Amino acid sequence: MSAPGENAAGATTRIPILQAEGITKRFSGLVSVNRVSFEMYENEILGLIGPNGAGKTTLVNMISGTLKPSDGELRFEGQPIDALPPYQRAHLGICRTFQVMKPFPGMSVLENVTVGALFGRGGEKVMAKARRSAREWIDFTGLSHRVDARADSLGGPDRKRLEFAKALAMEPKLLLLDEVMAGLNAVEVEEVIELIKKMRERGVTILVIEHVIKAIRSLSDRVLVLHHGEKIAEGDPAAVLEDPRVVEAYLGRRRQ
Amino acid sequence: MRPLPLAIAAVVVVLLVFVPWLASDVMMQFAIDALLLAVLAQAWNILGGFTGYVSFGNSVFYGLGTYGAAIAMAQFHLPFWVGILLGIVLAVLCALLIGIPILRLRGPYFAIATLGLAAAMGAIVSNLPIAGSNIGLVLPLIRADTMFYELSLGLLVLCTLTVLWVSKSRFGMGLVAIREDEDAAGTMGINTTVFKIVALVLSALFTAVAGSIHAYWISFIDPASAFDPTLNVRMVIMAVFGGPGTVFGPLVGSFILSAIYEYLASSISTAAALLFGIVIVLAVIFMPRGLANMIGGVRARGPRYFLQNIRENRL
Amino acid sequence: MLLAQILTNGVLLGGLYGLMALGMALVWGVLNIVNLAHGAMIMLGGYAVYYLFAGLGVDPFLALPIATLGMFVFGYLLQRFVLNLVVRSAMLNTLLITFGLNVVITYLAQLAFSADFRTINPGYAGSNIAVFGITVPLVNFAAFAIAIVLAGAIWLLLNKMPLGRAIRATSQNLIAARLYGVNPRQLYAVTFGIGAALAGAAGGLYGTIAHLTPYIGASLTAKSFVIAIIGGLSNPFGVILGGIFVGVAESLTALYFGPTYSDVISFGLLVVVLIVRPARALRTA
Amino acid sequence: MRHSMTALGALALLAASTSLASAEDTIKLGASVQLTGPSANTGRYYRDAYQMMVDKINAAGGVKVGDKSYKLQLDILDNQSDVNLSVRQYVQLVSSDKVNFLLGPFASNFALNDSSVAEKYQVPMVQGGGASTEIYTRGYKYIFGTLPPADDYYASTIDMLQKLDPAPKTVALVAADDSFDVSVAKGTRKLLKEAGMTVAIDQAFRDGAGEFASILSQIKSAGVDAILWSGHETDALNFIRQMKSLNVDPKTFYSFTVGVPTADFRSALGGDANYAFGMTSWLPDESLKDKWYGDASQFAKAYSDKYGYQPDYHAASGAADLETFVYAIEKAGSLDPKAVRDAIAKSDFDSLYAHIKYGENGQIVLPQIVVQIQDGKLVPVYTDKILNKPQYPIPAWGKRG
Amino acid sequence: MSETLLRIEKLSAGYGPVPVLFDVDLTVGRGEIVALVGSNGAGKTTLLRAVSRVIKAEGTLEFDGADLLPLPPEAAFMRGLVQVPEGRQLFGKMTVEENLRMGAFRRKDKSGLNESFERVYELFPRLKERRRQLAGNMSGGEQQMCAMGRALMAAPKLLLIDEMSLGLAPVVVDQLLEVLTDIRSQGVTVLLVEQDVFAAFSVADRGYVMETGRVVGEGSIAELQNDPAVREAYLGA
Repeated sequence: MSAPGENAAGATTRIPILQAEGITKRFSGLVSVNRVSFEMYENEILGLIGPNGAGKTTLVNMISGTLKPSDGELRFEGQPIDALPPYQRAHLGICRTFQVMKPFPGMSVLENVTVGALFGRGGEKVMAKARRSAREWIDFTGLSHRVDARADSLGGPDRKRLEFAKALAMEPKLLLLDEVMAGLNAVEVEEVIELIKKMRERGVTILVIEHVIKAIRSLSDRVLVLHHGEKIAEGDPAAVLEDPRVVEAYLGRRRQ
Repeated sequence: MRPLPLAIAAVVVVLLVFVPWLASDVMMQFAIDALLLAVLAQAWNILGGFTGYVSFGNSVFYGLGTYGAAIAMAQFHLPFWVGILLGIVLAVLCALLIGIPILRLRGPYFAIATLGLAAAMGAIVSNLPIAGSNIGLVLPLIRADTMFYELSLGLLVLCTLTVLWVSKSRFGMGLVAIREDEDAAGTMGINTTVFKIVALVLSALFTAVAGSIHAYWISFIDPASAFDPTLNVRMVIMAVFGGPGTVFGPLVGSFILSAIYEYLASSISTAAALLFGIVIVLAVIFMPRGLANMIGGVRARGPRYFLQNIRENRL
Repeated sequence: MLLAQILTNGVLLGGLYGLMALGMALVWGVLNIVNLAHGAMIMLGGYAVYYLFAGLGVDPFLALPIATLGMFVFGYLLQRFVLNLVVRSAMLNTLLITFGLNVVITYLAQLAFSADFRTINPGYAGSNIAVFGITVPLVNFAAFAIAIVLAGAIWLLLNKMPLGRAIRATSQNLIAARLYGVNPRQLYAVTFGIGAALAGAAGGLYGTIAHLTPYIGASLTAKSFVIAIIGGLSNPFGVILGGIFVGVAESLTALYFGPTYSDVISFGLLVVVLIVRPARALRTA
Repeated sequence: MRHSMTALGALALLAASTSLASAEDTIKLGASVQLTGPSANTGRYYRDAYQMMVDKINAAGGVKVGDKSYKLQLDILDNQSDVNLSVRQYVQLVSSDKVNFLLGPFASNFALNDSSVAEKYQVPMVQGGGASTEIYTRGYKYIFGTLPPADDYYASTIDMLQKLDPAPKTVALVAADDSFDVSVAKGTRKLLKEAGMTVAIDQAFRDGAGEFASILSQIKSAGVDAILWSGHETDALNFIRQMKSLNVDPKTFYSFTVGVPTADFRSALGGDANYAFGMTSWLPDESLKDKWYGDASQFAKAYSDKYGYQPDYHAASGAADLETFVYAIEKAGSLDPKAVRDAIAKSDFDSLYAHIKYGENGQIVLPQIVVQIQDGKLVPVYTDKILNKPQYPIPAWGKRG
Repeated sequence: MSETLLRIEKLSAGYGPVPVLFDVDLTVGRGEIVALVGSNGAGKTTLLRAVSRVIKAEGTLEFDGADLLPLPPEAAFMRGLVQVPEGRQLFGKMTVEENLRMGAFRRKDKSGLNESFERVYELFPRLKERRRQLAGNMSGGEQQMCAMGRALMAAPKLLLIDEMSLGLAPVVVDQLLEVLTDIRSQGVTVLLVEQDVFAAFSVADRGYVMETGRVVGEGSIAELQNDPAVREAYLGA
């Protein structure tokens, strides 16, 4: 496992691991993401927030490669990645979870995570070794008691854990977490926050899309706010969340 | 697969090797036929069961295997093994050629396209003089049921071992991931295109060899029997009946269905097909996920398993 | 002149092909069931008209509506009590069950009707007229006209009547339709019934042109299937056009390459359509 | 796994149940024919003819081998029009049901497959359902057939045409693409060439497709004198219906290899069947004498009384297969397959079907009788001479009463 | 509070093994507009789906005195419970008029039907102009109007509206809010699920706040306007 960066938060002067420049996505005329530019730095946690329909998931889809941007450029560790299919991006270390949890429903927890170990950046070729490392990640995420359960029999919190374990088994450099806290209670949200922090300690750079703003506040080094597909704010979480434009984007205009 | 079932399987295979010295000739006929059908179901399983790509076009590979053997032996008087090789080459080439465009289609589109290919291929071959056009080809007659039996058994064992390997290997994990969610599989680092094509090629290969063996055994082939479209449906039914995506499901499924069909055909001849149709209808209603799933389900939930299946799938 | 005649043959035949495919396309588009027993239902329709004609002496074109109605009831019951049990299952399962039904229907038909071939052969069967030197067989023309009329009726039903709107709504968005009071069990049964009725009408017409045996179903299913895909599942006239397209393509193939190539062409077309434009091919109503 | 064991058990059970003890003073004859499935319509001729003959022969005291009399026993299985199943059933008949001799199925492709079983087990098979030349060119020793070679089907017709006035010059040859009809077409092409006729249109069609509009339009546009057609009965039916509806009239003549002699065909077509020429290797004629029924016409009467439909050459050919066995067994004086096989090869006797004498390859040589439907009745027209006056040239569709 | 029309007690629901709602209590009185607010993922849409019987649920669910739980969606609809679903769920390949007619699919009174048409066109003159257009080709605002019009055509007793303002320009939202008050004045009860708190509060009588599958606040609009729970549910502090 790669060593974590020497210092986590605060330092934003290092080389960006991910650069997005003027990323745009149009679906049959409608602009879903409009000329968004941002950078992510090694080992930071960036919160990506915005009301429903702001274009967050579309942006993540373009980074992971399941959607092609209509315009703009993406670079990962300095290399342009626009031409790469999703599986090659995974091999580079870009890894994502899905908003609607997408475990492989008919496979067991262990198998799900093993897929990550086999095909991710680690690309373990030997099944036994892949299984072993999968078990480690299952322990790490606290899912050991459900190792042999079918993924679609898991309840909410365990599903999230599985999603994390799968992602971690891929040994990602950049992890894109799409709404992993939806549907969890306060205690469970705390657990997930701890997990994400533990991951960062292992040197992973993390992009978090989240509606549970409490979590964003306590997790993120920086926050990026999308509204109607455009970037409306970026920076320190506390400051950004006080920004009247952000408040209005969330709560709406106060009416008489 | 734990060691005990594997040991049982090994013992069964060893016992099966000696069947020709015990069984009657009729049994042998039935056994060779059932073994070859099981190979077809098992080969279909590699693609259909593990990747979830439902092929209705495997009769194309079967037909090419059949004609590979027939053309080599009848037109060029080459030995049987050359025929098998020719069949394999034809089938694999065809799989590569059609796999690339067709495996881009998902779900029902893929199924439909393969169905179309199967129909077109029979018509193409029946217009080729080297394949004997419509008249068909006559292969040398040989009375060697023991050889055909052992060959078929060997092929089935090989095919099943391949499936066993697939079920335990990195490759197989990739295939199953594709079946469960192809997009997620892609983002998890699986080169889905290559995996699907390899699965198709493997499936084509075993199917073709089964075709070659059948051709030599039956000694006369024509396009109608080599590219029989109902064969596709039979493979699918057998694999699905037993449990697609499992190692032994397709085997058990095809043996049971072969036995039922044979029993019906020999005892209540005329209504056999009718009863067979009813069996299929009932199976789809009560055990839509195949025997393997049903056994587990009934063990866990008893007869409620069937009701639950209906509740899940009815409107 | 030969070409004009061949094109006419293709168009007339294609209209009937289109009618055969119409019921399949409707059921496929709305219920997402590819009905492999569709050809068997065409066969049943043919026999219904045959027995009304040969047994009771009813003129085939008068017998047609009776057979069509009978097939509607048959289809309705089949969906209501059998297919509704599996309609949410994987597509593979609905394929298998209709395949099983196809076997059952075919063999019951053999028991009931025997394997003898039948033709519906009224006195005027072979009559024809010459138009600008082109021979137009009257029965074929009538079949073609009825196909167009029925396609028009289906179009009217789907676009101008509450029931048809509900059918389209259900095919576009099942949940939204249920939220607005559509009872899917009933609606699916009615839709399948209409599909069966169309198959019945096509079968009656087919029997006046070709022959009937219990076994004609399989090839008619295949043909309907190809046409449904080429014509699309959305517009009844699209399906008829698809039928005409296939009819003409087959006639021209027969003229230029020989009739043995017609399957290569129609199934080849199918694969090409799928690979080039899969989305368009299966767009629903 | 446990379940595959159960399956195996079921199989074993199955094998046991199929072997029946055979009685000692019977000769068992076995056949697997199409009783269900697409070929059932013709398959029944064979079952019915076999059964009729067996009953008649047993009633007359059975078969004498040396001093002993044997009764015949008939084992018929339904192959459901499935070739693979039919092969399996023949193996069952030979190996576990222990039949002494084999009778054939219907159709060339079945005969091609099933005769391999006879050859492998060296049990003589006499079959009256497959005429394709391929059956007899493989050098098999144990297969004999009572349908004349496909190549020669049109020989007598072409012979007749040359004697008619006006003799047709240009011909459209239309044949299905299955093995039997391809053989017919091949032979007919050669015959036509020898007769100096031109093949203006030479088309194959997909067996069972039933769609002839394109071919017919081409024929019409080419304006040929005669149409020689070969295929299966249902296609023949469709061809005539479409001829009429597309107003296609060859100048003088059209003829079909199948259909015309059968009652079904005539009743399905009604008046449209008139004038159609066809051929048959057999007619229920009093001149065909045999020792069981007396003559063919009495056979035909007994047959239609019993089964409710008219026998055609399929039935007669099937009956002749049985007569062959009885003749050969009595001649050989033994039930030994080899001895009986040799006796069959030397057959020389009159049956209700024809004079039976097999060629070197095992196939009978028999001229086709040209027939025509005249006023709804089947009329023999020509063998090597005119038997009845043909209605010739065939009037155009528009000019019929 | 007026007579209770919809009564929800201890309602739990979810998707397969994933629970989303936990013991939700909520009532809607006849003639009220009730707002249900909360951030994305709080479970508001799931609640509506449970109420309109699209997904399974446990607990108490009564509408107009009758138990809804054993009913399928189409039967709930027949009792006058009409939903404008999230994302509008229009029949995209049908025209506006056809969509409206689908709303009245189960109505038998021909005369009332014409009246309803007139009323919908009066409320949304835009729809009248576009009645021959395919619903799928219209702008978001027009689609929302069409969805609401379709629901009104069903002559609802209770209208469930899910995320009415989602993705719409503020002007359009204001327009729709006006229509809501209009509808209420004609005796229709409304349960309005909204992310846009202030939009919802501007028309509602009472409100509920949801967070992570639970109701965390309720009261009159005046009370909720200054309740910190609202802001916390959205912005975490």
